[in-house]
Amino acid sequence: MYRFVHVLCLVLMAAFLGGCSAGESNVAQGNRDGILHFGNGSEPQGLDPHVVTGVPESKIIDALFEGLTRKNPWTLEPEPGAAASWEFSDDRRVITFHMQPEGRWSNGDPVTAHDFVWSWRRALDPAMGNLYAYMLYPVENAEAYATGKIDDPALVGVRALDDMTLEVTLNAPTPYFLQLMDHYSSYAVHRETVERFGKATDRFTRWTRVGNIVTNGPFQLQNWELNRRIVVERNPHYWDNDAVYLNGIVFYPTENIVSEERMFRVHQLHYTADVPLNKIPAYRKMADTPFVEAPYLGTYFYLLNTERPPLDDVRVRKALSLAVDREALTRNVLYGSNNPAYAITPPGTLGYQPPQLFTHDPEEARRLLAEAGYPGGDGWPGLELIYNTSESHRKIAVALQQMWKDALNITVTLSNQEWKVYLDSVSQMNFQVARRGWIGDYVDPNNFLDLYITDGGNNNTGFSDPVYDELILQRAPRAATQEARFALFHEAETRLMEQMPILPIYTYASKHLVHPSVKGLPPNLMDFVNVKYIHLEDVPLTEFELE
Amino acid sequence: MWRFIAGRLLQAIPVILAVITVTFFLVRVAPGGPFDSEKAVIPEVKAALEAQYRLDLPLGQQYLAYLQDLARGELGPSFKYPGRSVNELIAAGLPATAELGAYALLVAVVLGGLAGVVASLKPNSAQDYIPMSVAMIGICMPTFLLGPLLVLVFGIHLEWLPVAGWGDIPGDKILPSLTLGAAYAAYIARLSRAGMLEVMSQDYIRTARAKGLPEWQVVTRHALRGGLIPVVAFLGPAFAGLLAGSFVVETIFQIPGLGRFYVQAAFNRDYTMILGTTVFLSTLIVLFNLLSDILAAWLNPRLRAQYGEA
Amino acid sequence: MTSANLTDTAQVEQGTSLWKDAWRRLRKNRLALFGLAVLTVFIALALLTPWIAPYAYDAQNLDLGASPPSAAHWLGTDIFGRDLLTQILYGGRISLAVGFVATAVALVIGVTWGAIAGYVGGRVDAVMMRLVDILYALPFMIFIVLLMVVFGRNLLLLFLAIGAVEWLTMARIMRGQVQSLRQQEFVEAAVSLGLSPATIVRRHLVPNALGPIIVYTTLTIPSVMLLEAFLSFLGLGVQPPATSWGLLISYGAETMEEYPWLLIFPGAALTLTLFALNFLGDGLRDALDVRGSGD
Amino acid sequence: MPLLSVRDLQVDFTTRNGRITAVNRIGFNVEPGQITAIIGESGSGKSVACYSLLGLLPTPPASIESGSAVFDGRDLLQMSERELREIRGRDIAMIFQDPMTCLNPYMTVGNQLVEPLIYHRKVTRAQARERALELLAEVGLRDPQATIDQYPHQFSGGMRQRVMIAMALINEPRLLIADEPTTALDVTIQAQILELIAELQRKRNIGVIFISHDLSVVADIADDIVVMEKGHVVERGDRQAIFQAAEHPYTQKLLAAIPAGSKPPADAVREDLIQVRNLCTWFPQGRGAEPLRAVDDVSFTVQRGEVLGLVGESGSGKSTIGRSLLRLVPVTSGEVLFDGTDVTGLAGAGLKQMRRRMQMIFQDPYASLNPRMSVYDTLAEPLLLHGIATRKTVEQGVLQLMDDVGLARAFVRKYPHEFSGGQRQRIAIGRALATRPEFVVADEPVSALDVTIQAQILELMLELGREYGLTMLFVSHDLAVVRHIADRILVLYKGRVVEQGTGDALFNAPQEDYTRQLLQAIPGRGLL
Repeated sequence: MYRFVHVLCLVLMAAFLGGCSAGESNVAQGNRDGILHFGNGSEPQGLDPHVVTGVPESKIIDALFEGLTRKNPWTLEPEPGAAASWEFSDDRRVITFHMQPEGRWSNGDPVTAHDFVWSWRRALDPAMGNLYAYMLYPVENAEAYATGKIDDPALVGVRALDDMTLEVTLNAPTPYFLQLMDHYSSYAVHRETVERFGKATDRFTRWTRVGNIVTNGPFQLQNWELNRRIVVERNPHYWDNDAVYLNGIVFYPTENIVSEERMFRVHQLHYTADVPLNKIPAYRKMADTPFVEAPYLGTYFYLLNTERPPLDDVRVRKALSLAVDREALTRNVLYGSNNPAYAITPPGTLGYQPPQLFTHDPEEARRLLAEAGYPGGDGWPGLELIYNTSESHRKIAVALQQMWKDALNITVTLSNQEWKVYLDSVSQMNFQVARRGWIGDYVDPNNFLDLYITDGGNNNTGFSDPVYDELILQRAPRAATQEARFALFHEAETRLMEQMPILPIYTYASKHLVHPSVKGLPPNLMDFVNVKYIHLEDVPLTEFELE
Repeated sequence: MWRFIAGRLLQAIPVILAVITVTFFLVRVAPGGPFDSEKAVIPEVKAALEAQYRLDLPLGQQYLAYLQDLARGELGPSFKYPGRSVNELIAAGLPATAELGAYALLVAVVLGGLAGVVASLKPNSAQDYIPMSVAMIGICMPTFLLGPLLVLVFGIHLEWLPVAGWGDIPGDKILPSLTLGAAYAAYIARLSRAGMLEVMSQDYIRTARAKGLPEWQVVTRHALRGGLIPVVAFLGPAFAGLLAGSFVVETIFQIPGLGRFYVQAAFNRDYTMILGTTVFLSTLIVLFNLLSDILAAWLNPRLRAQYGEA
Repeated sequence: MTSANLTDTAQVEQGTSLWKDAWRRLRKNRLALFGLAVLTVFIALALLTPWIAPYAYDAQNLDLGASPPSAAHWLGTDIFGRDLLTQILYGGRISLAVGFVATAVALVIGVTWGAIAGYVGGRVDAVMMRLVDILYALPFMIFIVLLMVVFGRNLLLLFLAIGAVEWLTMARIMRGQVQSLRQQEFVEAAVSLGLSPATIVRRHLVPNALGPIIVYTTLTIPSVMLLEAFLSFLGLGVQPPATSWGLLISYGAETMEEYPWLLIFPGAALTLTLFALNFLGDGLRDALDVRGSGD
Repeated sequence: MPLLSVRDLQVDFTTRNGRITAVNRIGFNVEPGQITAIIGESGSGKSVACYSLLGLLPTPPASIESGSAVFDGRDLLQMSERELREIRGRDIAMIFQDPMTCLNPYMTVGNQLVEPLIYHRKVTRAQARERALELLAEVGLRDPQATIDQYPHQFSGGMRQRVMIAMALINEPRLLIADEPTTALDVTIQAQILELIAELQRKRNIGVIFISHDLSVVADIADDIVVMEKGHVVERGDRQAIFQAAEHPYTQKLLAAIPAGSKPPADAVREDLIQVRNLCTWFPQGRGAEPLRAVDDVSFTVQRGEVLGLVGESGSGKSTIGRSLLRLVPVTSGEVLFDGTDVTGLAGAGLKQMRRRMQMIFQDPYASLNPRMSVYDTLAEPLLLHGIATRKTVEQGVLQLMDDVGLARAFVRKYPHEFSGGQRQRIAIGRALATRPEFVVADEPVSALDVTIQAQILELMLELGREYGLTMLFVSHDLAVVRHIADRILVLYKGRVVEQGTGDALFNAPQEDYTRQLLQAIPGRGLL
């Protein structure tokens, strides 16, 4: 018996030792071969620019495809992409794009204006079911076509004057329109390829698979293993191929951020999609830390259902908001990784500064609550706060729950809901207070402020103010200058925060671990990665010591 | 024997059908649809999508249509991953999960069986208490805790083993298998200990001793077989459990397995995917229960005879 | 056989009732007593918590944050600066309640179901066990989400949900037991006395199947406690600031590197309970096994 | 000089109930080529004594306090485990009581058979197998070639015991210890096995220790007899001495216990209480297969107040008849008239009524009592169920029953495991009588008991039979026992009645061969 035991122990030990990773780490290998190992958060739904939504998808699609323009990762200013140059008409309603003379698809075909015309029509076609169709709404008749009011795609304001010239007509001057040109919903797809595998508007075809897909970006798809990795390699036909440093990128669906951080720590990743909150302090302490954080174009806030008591009373809404010590929250619960927010729009979007009408003021909060008829919390009917299941949402909710109790002596019950249930409750406005976050699709206050127009699809608060609607929908678009426009936005946002249908909490921050060997991957407001600028330096790998 | 197997398989059909039906309607009752997203969906778009997935048909028709597809082995297109069929997704996820499950089971049987047998040889001694105590911890140690702990020790501090991945770096399959196998190893340890104690008190063990066989031969030749039969009977449910429960381990170690798909599907209301995986898993459960029964019969001549005639 | 004969001669002539007898033997089993003691203490603590807890269970101190054990906070504090000892005490109330009540539910359903299926046998048995198979195969998460939505969220529901899941295995074990027991002559004797099946199951079968059931029960309670954590995480069950050991452990697991104490202490509480239960369970099984005392 | 000589051997046990001396300074010799029988009822320590010699007692709880056991010059008790192992199965072999449980159900008999040979003699598997085949043939297994690769469950009890014997003899030991080798077997088989052992012993001229509770079993084969009681040797001598001139009262008691003589013939013929007509009870053998015809077209009657004996070896269907009458197994066809009403048709209240009037006493007093119910509960249950006693009077009723079956009232709160086999059987009888039945089926009620106890129980049953005016169907494989208690006897063979008549009639003028076999098989007939 015992002999038996011994033998087995030996076998197991052997298995362990044999298993020990003697091999060279991903990062070392990558630095040598110019391959970037990229933590991408999760498995992409797919790679069809007109079908998918979501950040992980965008990272891969941005590597494979290229829109008319492509942002500079430092300035976020549009730089030539599929279009070499463009000019605006005097009324700034018509934009003419001149295509890259050397623009090529990965199979060698030229990239023409017709490709974009066809692709945009595809993107807008209702049958396509493209959730991001609205990104093209500034284009003339785009909305009408996407919502089936007209069914002649020719009426949509995008034409190819010739192979190399694309003319886009807008409903109204849209300052941020160029930014939309590197959002994947405005990308071009390769017509023959798409049609070889099915109808243009078919969601189920295999055209995006390895071997089938044809793209016009700096990289082309090499390998796609579900839930394991997606590998893209240099696209030799890319017009600006010489400017591209990387030979390839490996995207990992790192769902579990704890293990993602650990993979980074043992040099299995160059870049992580996120960083566990509680790891931040340790990384901050590190000399030349790999931890990179930057304000992110998004706001974390609570929706207040203005149609349900007690929140139908603006004083109660204000009281709740004033009672929240955002400084303490961000400092202690979020480890100072985010900035307090006092309005819906993140500060510094292209120079726009949102109003700050209030600060943490328990006194005032108590006064307002008393005014509203709940002095010292007497007669408080109770309030329920819903949030979708997640560690960080829970932490914030727990903290605020206590702040409200301390400051206002009112009880707020928490209820976390499974994702889809939560979405259902929110869209049905079946809640009193609901956690919410909004990430900008493009850098412009409008992207946040038009959420709260009356009956806006993402309003979800019952907030309705004709003046506000007019400011956002009528006057701002027609503003002569950016300053005038921002002034109108400021006025609108002030009205919004006076009504307080939402309770802003903090401004998002992008948080990544970036290996010292990675250059040209700067943090920016859009958390935008421009793969063209990334290069790797073969620095010696050092241990990341967390104490 | 064959008659017995066939009979069991026939019994399974109504079970699986029932599972399909209940699941089909359960998922439809659950709030939130597959297309709900954080940003409001344009009604026209939603309509178009629902049309593409036959969701515009009355529920009854959808059900029948699904059964028809199923009869053809078609599990339908996935909602979450447009352009991928559920068959494809399962095919993609199964290998890793099956392999993981197999290794975990191996770990469970070898470690658990060994611990149990060793413990049973000297009941109520240190040789009994120590392995059994470890087993108890194994039972109460949730995988979401054990996994990260092992990674911390062997992956980060000792740097012996990779912290994640599956088949990418040599040795990256060890920790997941251990993590998943631990709990089952603990159960098997208890089972085999009980079984061995039972057998060791049998008369025929005394006969074996009377023959003058040395103790280790008495154990290996005479006791082990009978003592491990309860373990064998447990293997079927265990493996099914491993498959269904592997998702935690898969997410911890970034393993491209079925479990992740299954759970994601539930969260995403990916109707076809939920149904597909459920059908698949319940079929597996049935099969493995059958398998372990057959194995048990094979080990036990008396049962073998029964099934033989039945 | 030999030792049986021996004890016959050595039998001390005293009437001992099943439970008295069991208790007499349990008292001799040091481990079992230890288990009993631990459980009693924990239950007592749980009952007295509101009076003995050093802090209010939701009292936060954001600026203190997570701090290691100290004089002020014996077991340290979590990231909200809440006293961990207090958390564990209050968590224990819920965990113990969930553990025992849910297991009790599972026990009642499972034992009844299994006993009936095993005793009646034949077609009834087949149908009942198929039903168990079906429930086994259903996607648990969807099931839970539905419960959560349909009934809203409350602890009672949590008990039921968990019980509804855990009874299946219980039923299988019971069925196996009964099937082997009903072969025995004393059951035949009961039949020939004209007892009704219900009575036979209640008086003759269930008591004799206790052993394995007790053992499995002791294993179920802790796993139920962890399941509760999972459900709470999904949104069914306890909501912050209320907590449970399961939740404390799962939170602690996420910060095991930074704040180990947040994992160690709740973990210890659960493990201790588990061992206590296990020792007590094995002890009870041996103590209740009247045959064991003879042969 | 003796082959084995045991001197003041003492073995103690530590149990939950304290320390007890199982074997108290006993001594005896075993001469080569002689059979030494050790006789005593269960608990007398006879088995313990022998196991202790080979170190087969689990220590703890057992501990050998003193003594010596010299086997060709060496003291077994001083040997190390290793040395003992060398002796076990080579020089000293054993046969155990229950062949059903003593063979490994998971190994073919062949593999079990050759083990000792291969281990001790280091021969090849092939050679060993050859030897095994010869031996199997010698112990009378038909067609060893075919059966050697079968599993124990495919053998009958008798055949298994033959395999056990072969296994014991395969290394040509010089001492064979046979522990109640025939107690679990039918008389007919028992006779054969005794025959076999005696023969092999003679042929090989080896020493044998034959352990039994029944003097009559060894009456024909033993050379020397050692009588043990409560751990002491109370008498020792050669067969003659013991059977002719036993001195110790306990030995005399053992002799007296051997069932002999027959019941005085019943007086005038009484009316039939039970009429069984063309009873068939078949058991399905799985799909397609022929059903097992356990009871095949049996007809007989039982008169009020008589004891009808039912004799046959196991598998003859005798127990099934009893169970069929009581509706414990489904009847295939035929009818059973109880006091005019057909039992086979009954259900619900009618059946419950009938159950009150017909009761059963089972063979195994260990299995037939619910281990978790005290005597009180066991006896009270039927009383309350059938409204024979009320909550108030039930205690009286129970105590009355205790008196009737001769159990001290003090025991009423105790549990089955606290009683000896005989006492348990008394409880079982009490439970059967509790419903005041008119008819009782006794299924081998004494075959699991020591002879001495057996005699007492038989007495008790006769007594109670008279007292309660019982009609009884007494099922047994032991003709002697049946003759002792029954008015008429039915001989059963393969599910059919082959002969019937009064005990004397059968004994003095058996008509059928099978009946003669049964008679031949009765052990120690010479004594009767």
